[in-house]
Amino acid sequence: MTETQTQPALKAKDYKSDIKPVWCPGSGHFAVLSALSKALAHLALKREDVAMVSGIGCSSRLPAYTEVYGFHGVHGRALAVAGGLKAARPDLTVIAAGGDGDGFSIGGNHFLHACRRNMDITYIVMDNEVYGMTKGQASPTTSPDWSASKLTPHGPGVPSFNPAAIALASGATFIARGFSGDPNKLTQMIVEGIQHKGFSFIHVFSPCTTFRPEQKGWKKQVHEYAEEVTANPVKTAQGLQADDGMGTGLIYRTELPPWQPAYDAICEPSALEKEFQV
Amino acid sequence: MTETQTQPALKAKDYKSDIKPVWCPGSGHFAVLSALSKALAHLALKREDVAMVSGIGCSSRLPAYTEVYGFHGVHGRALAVAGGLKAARPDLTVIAAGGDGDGFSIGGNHFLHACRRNMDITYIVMDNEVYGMTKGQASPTTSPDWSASKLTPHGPGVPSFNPAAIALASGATFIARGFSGDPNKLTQMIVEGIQHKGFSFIHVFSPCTTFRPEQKGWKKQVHEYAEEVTANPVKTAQGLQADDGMGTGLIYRTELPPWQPAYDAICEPSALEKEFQV
Amino acid sequence: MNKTNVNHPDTLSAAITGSGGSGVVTAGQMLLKAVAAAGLFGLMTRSSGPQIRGGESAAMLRLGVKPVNNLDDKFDILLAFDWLNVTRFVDEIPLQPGSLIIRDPDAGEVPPELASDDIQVLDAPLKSLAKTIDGGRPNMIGLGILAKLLGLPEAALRQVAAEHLEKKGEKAVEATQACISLGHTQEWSELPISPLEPPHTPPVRWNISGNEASCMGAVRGGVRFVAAYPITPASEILEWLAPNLEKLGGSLLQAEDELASVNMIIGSSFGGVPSLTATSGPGLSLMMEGLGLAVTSETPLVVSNVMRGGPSTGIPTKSEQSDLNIALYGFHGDAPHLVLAATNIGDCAFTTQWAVYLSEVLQTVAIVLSDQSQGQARSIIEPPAEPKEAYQRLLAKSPEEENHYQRYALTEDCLSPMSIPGTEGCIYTADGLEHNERGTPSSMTEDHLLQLDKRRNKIDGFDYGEAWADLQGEGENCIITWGSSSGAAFEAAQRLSQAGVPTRALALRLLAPLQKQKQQNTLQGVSNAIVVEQNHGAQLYHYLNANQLLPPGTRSMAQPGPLPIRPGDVMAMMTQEADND
Amino acid sequence: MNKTNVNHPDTLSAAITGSGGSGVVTAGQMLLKAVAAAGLFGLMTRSSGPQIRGGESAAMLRLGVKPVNNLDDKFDILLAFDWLNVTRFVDEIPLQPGSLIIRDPDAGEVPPELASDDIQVLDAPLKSLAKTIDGGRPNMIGLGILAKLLGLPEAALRQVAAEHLEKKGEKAVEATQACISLGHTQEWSELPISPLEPPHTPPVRWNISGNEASCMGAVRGGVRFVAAYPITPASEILEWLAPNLEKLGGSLLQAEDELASVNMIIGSSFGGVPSLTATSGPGLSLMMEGLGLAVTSETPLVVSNVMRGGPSTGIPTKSEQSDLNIALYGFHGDAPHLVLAATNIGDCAFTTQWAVYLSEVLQTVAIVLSDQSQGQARSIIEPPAEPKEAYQRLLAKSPEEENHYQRYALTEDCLSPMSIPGTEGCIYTADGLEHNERGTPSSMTEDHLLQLDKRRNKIDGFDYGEAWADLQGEGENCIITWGSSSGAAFEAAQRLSQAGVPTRALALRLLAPLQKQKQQNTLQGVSNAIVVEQNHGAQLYHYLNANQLLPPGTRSMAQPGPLPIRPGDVMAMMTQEADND
Ligand SMILES: Cc1ncc(C[n+]2csc(CCOP(=O)(O)OP(=O)(O)O)c2C)c(N)n1
Ligand SMILES: Cc1ncc(C[n+]2csc(CCOP(=O)(O)OP(=O)(O)O)c2C)c(N)n1
Ligand code: SF4
Ligand code: SF4
Ligand SMILES: [Mg+2]
Ligand SMILES: [Mg+2]
Repeated sequence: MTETQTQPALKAKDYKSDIKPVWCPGSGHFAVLSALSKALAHLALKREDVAMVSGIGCSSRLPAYTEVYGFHGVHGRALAVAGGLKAARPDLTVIAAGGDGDGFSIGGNHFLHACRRNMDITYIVMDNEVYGMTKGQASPTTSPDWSASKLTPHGPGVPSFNPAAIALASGATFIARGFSGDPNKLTQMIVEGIQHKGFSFIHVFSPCTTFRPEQKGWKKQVHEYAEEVTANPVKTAQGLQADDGMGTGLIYRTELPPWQPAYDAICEPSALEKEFQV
Repeated sequence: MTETQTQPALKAKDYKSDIKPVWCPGSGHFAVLSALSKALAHLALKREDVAMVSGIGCSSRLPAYTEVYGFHGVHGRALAVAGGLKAARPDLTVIAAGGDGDGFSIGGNHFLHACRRNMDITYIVMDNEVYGMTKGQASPTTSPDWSASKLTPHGPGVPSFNPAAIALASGATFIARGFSGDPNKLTQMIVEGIQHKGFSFIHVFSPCTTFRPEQKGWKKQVHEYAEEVTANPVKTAQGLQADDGMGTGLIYRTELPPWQPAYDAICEPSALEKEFQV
Repeated sequence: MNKTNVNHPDTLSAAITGSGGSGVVTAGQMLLKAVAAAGLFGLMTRSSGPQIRGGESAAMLRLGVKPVNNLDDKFDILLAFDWLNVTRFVDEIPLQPGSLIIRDPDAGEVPPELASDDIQVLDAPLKSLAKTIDGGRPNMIGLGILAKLLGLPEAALRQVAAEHLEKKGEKAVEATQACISLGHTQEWSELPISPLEPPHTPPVRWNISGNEASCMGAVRGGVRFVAAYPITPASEILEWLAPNLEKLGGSLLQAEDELASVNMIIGSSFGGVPSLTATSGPGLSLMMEGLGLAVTSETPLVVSNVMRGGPSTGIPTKSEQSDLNIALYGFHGDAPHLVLAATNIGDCAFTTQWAVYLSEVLQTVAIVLSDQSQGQARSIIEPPAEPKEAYQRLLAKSPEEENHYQRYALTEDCLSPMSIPGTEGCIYTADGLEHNERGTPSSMTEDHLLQLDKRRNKIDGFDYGEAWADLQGEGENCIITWGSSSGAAFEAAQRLSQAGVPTRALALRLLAPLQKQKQQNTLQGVSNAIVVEQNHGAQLYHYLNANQLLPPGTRSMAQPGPLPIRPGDVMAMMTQEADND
Repeated sequence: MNKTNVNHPDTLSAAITGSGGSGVVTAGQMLLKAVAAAGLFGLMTRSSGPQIRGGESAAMLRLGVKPVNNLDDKFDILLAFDWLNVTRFVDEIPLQPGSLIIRDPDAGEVPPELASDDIQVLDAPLKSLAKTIDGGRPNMIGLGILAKLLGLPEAALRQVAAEHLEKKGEKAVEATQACISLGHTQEWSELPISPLEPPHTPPVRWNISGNEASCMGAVRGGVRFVAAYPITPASEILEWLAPNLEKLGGSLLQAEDELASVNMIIGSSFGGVPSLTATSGPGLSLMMEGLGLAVTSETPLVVSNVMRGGPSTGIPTKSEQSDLNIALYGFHGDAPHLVLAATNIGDCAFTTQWAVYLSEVLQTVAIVLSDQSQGQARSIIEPPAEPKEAYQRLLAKSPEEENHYQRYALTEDCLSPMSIPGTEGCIYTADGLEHNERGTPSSMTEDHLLQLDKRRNKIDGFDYGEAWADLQGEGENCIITWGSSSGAAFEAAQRLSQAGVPTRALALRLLAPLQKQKQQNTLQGVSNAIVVEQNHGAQLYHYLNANQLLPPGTRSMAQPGPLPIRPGDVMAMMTQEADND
């Protein structure tokens, strides 16, 4: 988070826009929107100093539903847009958001490099282990034997992608896991993520009631992340291995200088012409 | 490796083509070519049953210099071409090769997903911590303070990419690190990589004498990988952390079923028309 | 009372609307199946609101005694389950004097956007009738009513209900059949509709969507490997192919993105397996670099691009013909290749199959353009034809003696035998760098020119036979068009000719390379021409102008999506005074 | 003896060749600097073999008393350090009767491809002369000889040596100066060269490459953020900008790929900072999806695309003008935007600066096409001009009262004030989905049409003033061209006019949107026209035809790279009988 001016009078609902979400009733994404607006209210950020950037997917519709600046880009490129925005405008609080398909499939390369680059951006992935928007295909986090999509009639057959482990190996400095069914905890997590100086990755289980109705069972499966939270990547890797993948809470946090170009102008373009003059 | 027929009479030089490499004198890539041709000879693979696939870069020129089938594609997509080829032609021994820029920068997403997908492909990355072909810019493996490129005059400023750690987190089943300055060991490593059933990742230090002349010093820095080689990803992650990043040798190996579609035809297209008939 | 369909006594148009959960789509699908069972032809398209799932929706049908390739200008009947958000569909369901609205009086008044003096409103108490049946549903009552009005026999409906609801058990089937019968037995005073007369011995027909037809074409053409990334409105192609390719000994790989999918099929095709990917605009954009590699390395492959509203993410669920430019010109460098478009739903099969053959024999990229309105619409059609000739890839054989295989050898027809890995003695490296005949990278002017010529001439010099376009009618007036606009163009030409304005219509199937001589011959004697297409930039019009293939004074009718181009609009444009400045 | 340059007494052409390590490029660069020091103008291009580093290379120079924008038909002098692999350059260094070859007799005979009776060979024992000087190098002896032949004063050469070798220490400077002097003092009998007369008071000049000029244009135009991925031949743009943007308070980010770079500058521009990326064909292909997003979300940005040989990876180190198609048409959907091309090296500055202004004021994408032959060539030029008007982005201001900000409001000129994050009361979400005025996604036909019209009309309706093209000469003959072919076209027109064939030449700077009325006016009275461009597909020719902007019978001269288009070839094409079938 950038130390911008804050503005105390706003409530959570002031951070929600008046646009009606296209989401299905019961979609986990509603709770993420709520948690996010509460987090912004808690931080008392000036709405015009916050920018929400996303790609394409049900989850990626989030920006328009918040009352902050938004950019709804193309599929898989949220982190690139967010990175350029933050590089050029370090004064803004930049939040990127999207789905598991957007972030881990088509957007995988930017995820890797955003973790490494450690810019001061918060990235919220609403993981429903499916491509909701395109009506239910397997995503990288889908389990190998999920065979409900006609596209992968025997299931994707590939071990599912472990977002926290990849983020860790790529150099993210803040990793947390949340659940849309526990919005208060999620709010707190988003607050901490935004406050963290550097790249904060918040992986949220956010059920797709339409194409993964069985995810209603997640309520019973998630639990407090029980492993030690350290700034030591090897210990954390060990913890992640011990956890069943459903533990929620802060997983990893370390302090590293965020990458941020910010130079003071020392001359005008005309001064650069000298180099060329014969 | 696929159990294809072998052909005993060929020598290493028979696996080299008569095309003269465009490489600079002293480029580490020459030794990789040598080691590869020795490995192929050692395995006595029929030349026509092997395919080398690459992207773009000095290193990616490799296929034309070998006397096996080759595909010199576009920048960053070697693993995609290789994956499609192997999926359609499981009988072939498919090897992908390229540079650190090709594989970890523009090709990062395919690297992630190829590791996960665990197809029976061997991937050799000739890492010189630089974009050789485009005359010397920083790559993801370049150290943060390398400031010799005008594009990053203060150095890239981002912690360098750890290929073995990412491969491990993404699910690769065979990870080794080699050095072009030790071609015998490298040959052996390539042999084992090709023999491994599943995705084998061989990360080779291959100096760029032109744009990173200081890499001549690598000879003194590489050493035997001293950590335990297990099939346990957490132990290996620990080992990788303890190693200074210059240890060469096998790092990780585990057995998981490779992803490989291979179905027997049970009907002709005309049989599928029934579904539509009124 | 005037019958609304007297001008087209062979067809009837009906729409069904309702809010989320009201069962619009089920009713539409069953109606179409009943149309098929009754021995008729038909077409059904769908539309829905912005909700991901469960919002308002509309089903639009046109039935006919002969094949139906496009929607009509107006609808004869609108069956509305309720009026929630119905205004969203007002543009899509134009009514006309004499059209009939069937409404449930319990759902309230017809909204002012639809009501008019000329429109007859019939009250049908769907909800209360449904309540009379255990497990009854209003939409099935409506279905029965509609069937009756359209002249579909009750038996056909009952049969469809039995099939459609088989999985839901006997009780559900019975309740549905009871609803249908109840609707069907409603009696009406004289109605503004002449029911259709099904033929005595109905011809063989298929019930298929354009996307499914594209799949049939692909597998008939020999495609056995597909790598792809889901995208609306192309995903159904992948969903059909994944299980069915397996049965043919092939496979489908869901890739991590479109960069991967296109490069994967380059790999598989290099391996000798005819390969395809399916996508839509945003995915096609991402594939262009890979497609250029396929062109340059002479690796055959087919891209089935199902167009949606553009630019950018645009309107994913709606149709438009606005990807012609990128398909023709979206490569860096000079990259000749094939572009084809299906002229109707069934033709998706023929055109895709032909594209596979052509890409294989010419060792290049074929982009097949379809669109949402073809791909996701369902139609009762005659079984699609197959191309006359089944071309194949020219393969290199192991040489008798030691000699250097030249992958890009210069030959008379500019086609060089392609060696498949596994072939002894023909080892080579394919390359996207400019190369000499052997494939070795070369930056020499001469090699570049020779290979540029080769890649162009192999395509330009090929004899594509008669399938390059569909021509109907004759006369000095001409409608030139392509893809999903073809149906409306053909109908307009026919209606104009009947009305004494002799008009021919030409729908291009092979968009690149243009068959200049053939097109010029076809257009001989034309004095008044228009180019009809569903986009904003008049992309076909400019393309044909670029190649000087339009009669002087040809006018452009470019209408962006998502509303379909209707025959009446084309007729109006055709007969409008040519403006001559 | 005939002087070879009597026909163009104002210019002289010289080439230097040699194998790796012989110092060709150093000699060429120093010669160009000496040309500048002597008060002349000049141009230098380079060529090299396939080796990544250290292979054979050639430096090709043309000097003039006035600005020189292109190479000549033939070379007056070839200085060869040795003959290894020289045949690779034979096409690039055409000689003519009377041309002079300077060779070292120790390096062997002139190869047959170059030798001819008409060509005079001068022996200069470069190696043995170099040996007479401690630390002496043959290339510097050659440089001295060349300078003498070209009429460049020894003092200029010595000064350049002092500057160029400053870092290598005094001894190196002295040895080099000694070599140059030794070369310069060689005496020759009458030579087939008339040395150039430098002007008495030379005008202010710059020594700059096209890529550097593009950079100056970018920063003059206000660009303060760049994200990019290295690619030949665009990397020098990034290498210059990275350190220099910092000085201006801006920055450059090296991205992981081109998908990232284009989306990053969308982000920065959304943040209010004028932004640019630079790339070449393969990178441009990857950016197209992102560029479509910028067009649709109305986010201004500039892409500097330095073209190389295509298609696919093509010929990365060589020049071609074959990315016009993708720049114009490479978007899915209808996506109007700006395409510009610089007409010479210095114009890279003007055109890029203008592109920044235009993209900002029109809130859209501007693609600036340059190419390897402009980008990597170095030239002594007059300081580049700046556009007359410095347009800026129209910004939204915080409203006095609560009211809903409409990002995509429909206005008379179709431009809507853009709100920059940080602006209170003007919060909005930019979208690549089709949207209504507020920016909310919409799939309604009306919103789509309104926004399609808006995005097209804002660009079409803008007054671009006079900079849309460069016109030289008059007459009924006309050469129409663009980009790096402009120099040869202008010279051809001038030479033709002098020879009694009145010819004008028109080089388009603004390629999209076409300035139809202006172009028609400019072409009035033309009866014989050709379109000249360096590609295989006649891309400009087809584009102008598509828009019916060519006089009847206009012929195409489309010659792919990498050999440059030379004035003589254009003249020949212009005067060739128009073939009328
Ligand atoms: C380049 C491109 N490819 C494919 C698509 C189609 N598409 C839209 S959203 C989506 C996946 C969305 O899944 P996810 O990110 O998990 O979001 P969810 O809908 O599940 O919230 C896909 C494949 C697209 N819009 N653009
Ligand atoms: C799409 C695209 N972007 C950029 C380039 C330019 N390019 C060619 S090779 C290369 C980097 C090569 O580096 P690496 O893979 O490390 O190979 P090396 O030359 O060091 O062996 C780049 C950026 C390209 N050819 N295509
Ligand atoms: S489809 Fe799934 S992810 Fe999308 S809105 Fe509905 S429930 Fe949520
Ligand atoms: S530039 Fe570097 S990587 Fe490339 S061939 Fe030369 S030494 Fe090898
Ligand atoms: Mg999802
Ligand atoms: Mg490298």
